[in-house]
Amino acid sequence: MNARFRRSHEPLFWLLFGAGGLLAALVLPALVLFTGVIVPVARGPGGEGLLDYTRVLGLLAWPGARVALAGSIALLAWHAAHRILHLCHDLGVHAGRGLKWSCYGSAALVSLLACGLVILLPSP
Amino acid sequence: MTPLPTWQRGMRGWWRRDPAFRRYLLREATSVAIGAYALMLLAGLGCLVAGPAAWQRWEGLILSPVGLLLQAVVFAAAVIHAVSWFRLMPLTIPPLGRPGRRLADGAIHAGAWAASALCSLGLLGWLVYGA
Amino acid sequence: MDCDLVIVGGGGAGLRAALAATLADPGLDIVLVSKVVPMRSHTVAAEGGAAAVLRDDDSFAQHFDDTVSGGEWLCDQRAVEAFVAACPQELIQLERWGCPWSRQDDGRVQTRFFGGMRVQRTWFAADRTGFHMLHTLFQTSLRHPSIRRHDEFFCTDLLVDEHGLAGVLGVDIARGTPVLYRARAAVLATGGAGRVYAHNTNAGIVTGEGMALAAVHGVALRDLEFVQWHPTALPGSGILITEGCRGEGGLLLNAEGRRYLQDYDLGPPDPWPRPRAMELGPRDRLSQAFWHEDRARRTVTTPQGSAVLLDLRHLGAERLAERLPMISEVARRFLGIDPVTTPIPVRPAVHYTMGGVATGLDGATALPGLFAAGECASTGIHGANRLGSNSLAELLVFGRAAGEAAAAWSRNAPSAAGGSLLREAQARAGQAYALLAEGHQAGRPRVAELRTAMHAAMEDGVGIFRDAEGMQRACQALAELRARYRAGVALDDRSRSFNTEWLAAIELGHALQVAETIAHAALARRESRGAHRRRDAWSARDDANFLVHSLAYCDPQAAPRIEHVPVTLTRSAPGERSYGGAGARVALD
Amino acid sequence: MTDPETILIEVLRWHPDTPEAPWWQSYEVPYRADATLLEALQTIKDDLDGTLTFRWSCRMAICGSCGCMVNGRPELSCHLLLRDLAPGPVRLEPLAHFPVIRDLVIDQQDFLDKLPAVGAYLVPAEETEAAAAAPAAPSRQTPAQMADYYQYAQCINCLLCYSACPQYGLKPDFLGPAALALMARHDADSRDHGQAGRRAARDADTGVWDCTLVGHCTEVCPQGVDPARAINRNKTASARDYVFDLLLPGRRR
Ligand SMILES: Cc1cc2nc3c(=O)[nH]c(=O)nc-3n(C[C@H](O)[C@H](O)[C@H](O)COP(=O)(O)OP(=O)(O)OC[C@H]3O[C@@H](n4cnc5c(N)ncnc54)[C@H](O)[C@@H]3O)c2cc1C
Ligand code: SF4
Ligand code: F3S
Ligand code: FES
Repeated sequence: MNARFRRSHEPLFWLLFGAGGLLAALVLPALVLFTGVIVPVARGPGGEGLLDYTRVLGLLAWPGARVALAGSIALLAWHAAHRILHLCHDLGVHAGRGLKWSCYGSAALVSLLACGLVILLPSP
Repeated sequence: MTPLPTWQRGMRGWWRRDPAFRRYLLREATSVAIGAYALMLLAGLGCLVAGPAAWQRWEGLILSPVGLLLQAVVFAAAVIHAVSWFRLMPLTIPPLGRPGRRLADGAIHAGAWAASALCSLGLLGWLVYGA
Repeated sequence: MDCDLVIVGGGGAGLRAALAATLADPGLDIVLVSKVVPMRSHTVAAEGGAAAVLRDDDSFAQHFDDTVSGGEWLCDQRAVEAFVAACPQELIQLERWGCPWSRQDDGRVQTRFFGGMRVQRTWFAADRTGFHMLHTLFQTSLRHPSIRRHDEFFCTDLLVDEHGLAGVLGVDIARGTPVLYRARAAVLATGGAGRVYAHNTNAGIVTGEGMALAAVHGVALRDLEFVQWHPTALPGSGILITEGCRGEGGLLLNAEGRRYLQDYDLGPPDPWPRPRAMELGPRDRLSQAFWHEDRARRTVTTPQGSAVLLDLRHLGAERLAERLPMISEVARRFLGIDPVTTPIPVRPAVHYTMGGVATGLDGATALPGLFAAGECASTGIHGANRLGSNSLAELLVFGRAAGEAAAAWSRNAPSAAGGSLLREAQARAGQAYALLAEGHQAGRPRVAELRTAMHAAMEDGVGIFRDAEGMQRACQALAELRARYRAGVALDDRSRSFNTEWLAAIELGHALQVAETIAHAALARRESRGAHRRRDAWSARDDANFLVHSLAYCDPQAAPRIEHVPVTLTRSAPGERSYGGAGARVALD
Repeated sequence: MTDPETILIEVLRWHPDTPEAPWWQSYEVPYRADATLLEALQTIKDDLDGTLTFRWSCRMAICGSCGCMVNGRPELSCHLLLRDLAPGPVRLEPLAHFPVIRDLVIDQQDFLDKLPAVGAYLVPAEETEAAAAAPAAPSRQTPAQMADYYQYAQCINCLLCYSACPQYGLKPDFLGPAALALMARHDADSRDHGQAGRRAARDADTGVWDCTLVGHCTEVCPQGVDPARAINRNKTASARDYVFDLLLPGRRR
């Protein structure tokens, strides 16, 4: 009965998808709330904002924060790539090799870029 | 034996059959918004590296009407995502606790939402009052 | 198609036989033919449980006594001895194969009371015992590729030559093409014949073919006059409300709220429980009591006929959910009532055929190579009235015996017959196809019309209480119906693919044969015993003349011939069959 | 509201003799509030049109024969009351995703073949013949241990969940909800020793990984089996094994 079944590599992608999904469920609403509502509303008396260049660099001075930012971007990308791939399939777009490579390829690219960029971040 | 003659119906437009399918597709489609947001963050990171001018352009972009609209969509998607994710969570994790005293779904839901609240508050606190 | 052994029927008995045969002889090529996918078989609907001696306060002797007195001494005592001794082994085997028997807190198997049993002897899997047993057997059969399943193949006839059984004829239902299985051994496990009555608890497939298939070839049908009415079925649909309800403490009340069974020698009305008394009395007595209550107009009226009330309210929501979940759901869904707060209206419905193809202890029939097991067979263990939960145990015990015996037989049997068999097969298959070809001719009755007439004849003449006049009326009516059937039925559907109207017509032919046999066997029994109750001059038991089995020999063209042969007694001399006060009270645990 | 006299039942029909032309046929059936949809179909078969073809057997929601699409949703026809469908019309189609043999009769062979493939049977401990032939006593299993698989053991193989699962429609090789729930049922039984044999089917693409947690399977299941849970818990288990096998080469296979 075993001959008919080949082991799937889906677990790898599923774990990344799951991690991204969990992250999104835990903090994404709050994060969007911050960038989309709190930032525009909460201007200081001198017009200084929560997203001022130096302040943001300051926040990211802590290496842990950098890792978290890059990690978050990467995981969200993997989450999205995985679901979009399946969504295409669900909608009748045949999920051949090409589609698979482009979805997961983009996610990998985003991850690489995110990692590279946080390393290049100037210190405040 | 001759193969049985049968009629195979296709799957075209299957989501029209049941509202549950459309809810499912909506849930899956949240990933598009989430992906877009990830790209937005990535772009911001790039601008941050490129220097203050680039950063300011990025900030202007996300605070522009278009940027805000996009974020409104992302926010809605994130909420739908979180609600469905936590609702389905008990189905995906192995049974917790000992035989006969398994953790109930309700406890898992409550735990998940509590964790979400905690993380969100922590994150917001750091973003607003940090540094 | 050639094989070593054909098993006709994928219910509990058929699957157990197939497993036994393949375990006994793994090299055997076995084909399991069933007109429905095995898990759709009627065994799936059995609710209450299966009997086997398990507890320390129980013994084979007690199981024997309950069974023999329950069957009013018409049981073949040698068969009962073998049966009770083999039950525990079989239920344990099923446990090993994965059956989820309900358990006590410490992990031991739980047992419950059942009607006519003096000890908690009935193993159960909530109220879905048959379901779990059948699925366990089916799933276990998946491990044995030597059992080739032909699901949705309908057997229409047997083929016989000078050595005995030579093959089985069938129809591939989906394609409508004929199939010949050439084999020297076959086990009939086709289930009962409850559907010859209108109001019954049986699945739609329980139409009695197996009995008729054997009878056509001269094999005797034994004790067919004993038809069991189950006292608690839903009015109208006949959906069963398991005896397990009463095993758990359910009460039967008439329209006045009285536990009326105390008026029928089943009392006293203890709070509960007194085994073999009141609601825990045997089915024949309870159904007969209903009949009297109904005549005395002490029943409640429902849109679907009169009924008494099964009261489960005092058991409480928790116990109902744990022990009787399916019944609770059935009541909610089909009646819109919640048994936690409202009693369930119930009335008797035909449930079980005690008689069947006469077999020995190994399932062998008089036709060499043909074996039978399960409800279609009569090993003689049920006598004049089957006790609840003996049937599921019987499927296993005698399914296994028949499977092993048939395996052994097929090894030593003469090789398959040649060309003459093929011609015979073609001729016989032709009969079934003629029905199809001629079905369009005008003026013929529809299947449903004849079926309804058969139901009416049976309910009228061969009911819970019988008299000579009524039975004669039924014999007459059934003979006429058979003549009309032979003259042809009208079919709307004359295509081959999955033609269920045609199959129903074939089933009807067999059912009419069985129905007529029941009526004649009943008429010939001039006494009252167990489920066979007469209101005329023969309303008493007559051991002097009728401690005998009936044997019916069928004739395709004429009425069946009935003979009587003595019952085998070993340990228990016929005695008073008493229920009620005689049983001692026990503490429940 | 007074009860209607009749109710209109529309059936999507197909016959292999005219394969190009499925058609809708309407039947006007006497209405009784407490009649089931199956009884209405039987009335059609008996009195109006003997060619209408459908499966049924137990008429009490336990044999799993009578599934069909009722107004677009998979249901057991014996389990639906006309009172819940009034005033109609009621649209009946064969169960979605399965090849149709005729009218409401679908080809269930694919599912039947998948049962042995997932190892949907208990593998007892002792396999020596003597012990298997004559077990002396039932093994013990506490109600708490039973609770871990009991729900999955309630599956009546009615296939409604397959008709509810678009992934099965899109990928017919997907082992599907009921088969995978039965896999989980046996894995979770304290008496079972067959887990290793079920791994390959579980870990394949066509095993748990073709499920995208649509979840409709669980919603339509008439027995509360919850296949979605069975499958998705097994995803976690399968992923765990994948990682371990990756990190500890030689652990398995
Ligand atoms: C509602 C209900 C509840 C019951 N509860 C209990 C209980 O609690 N305890 C108990 O001991 N007993 C109980 N019984 C009785 C018991 O369930 C039956 O006696 C038993 O299941 C019969 O099993 P079987 O294997 O002989 O036949 P079935 O399970 O009826 O199987 C018959 C098989 O034969 C096949 N078949 C028939 N004709 C043909 C043909 N012409 N060609 C091919 N295949 C054919 C069918 O497809 C089917 O697979 C109950 C019965 C009913 C009706
Ligand atoms: S899981 Fe539920 S819906 Fe699916 S086959 Fe089993 S009982 Fe039917
Ligand atoms: S509907 Fe299908 S996709 Fe999974 S959760 Fe159920 S099997
Ligand atoms: S007829 Fe058996 S489930 Fe509906």
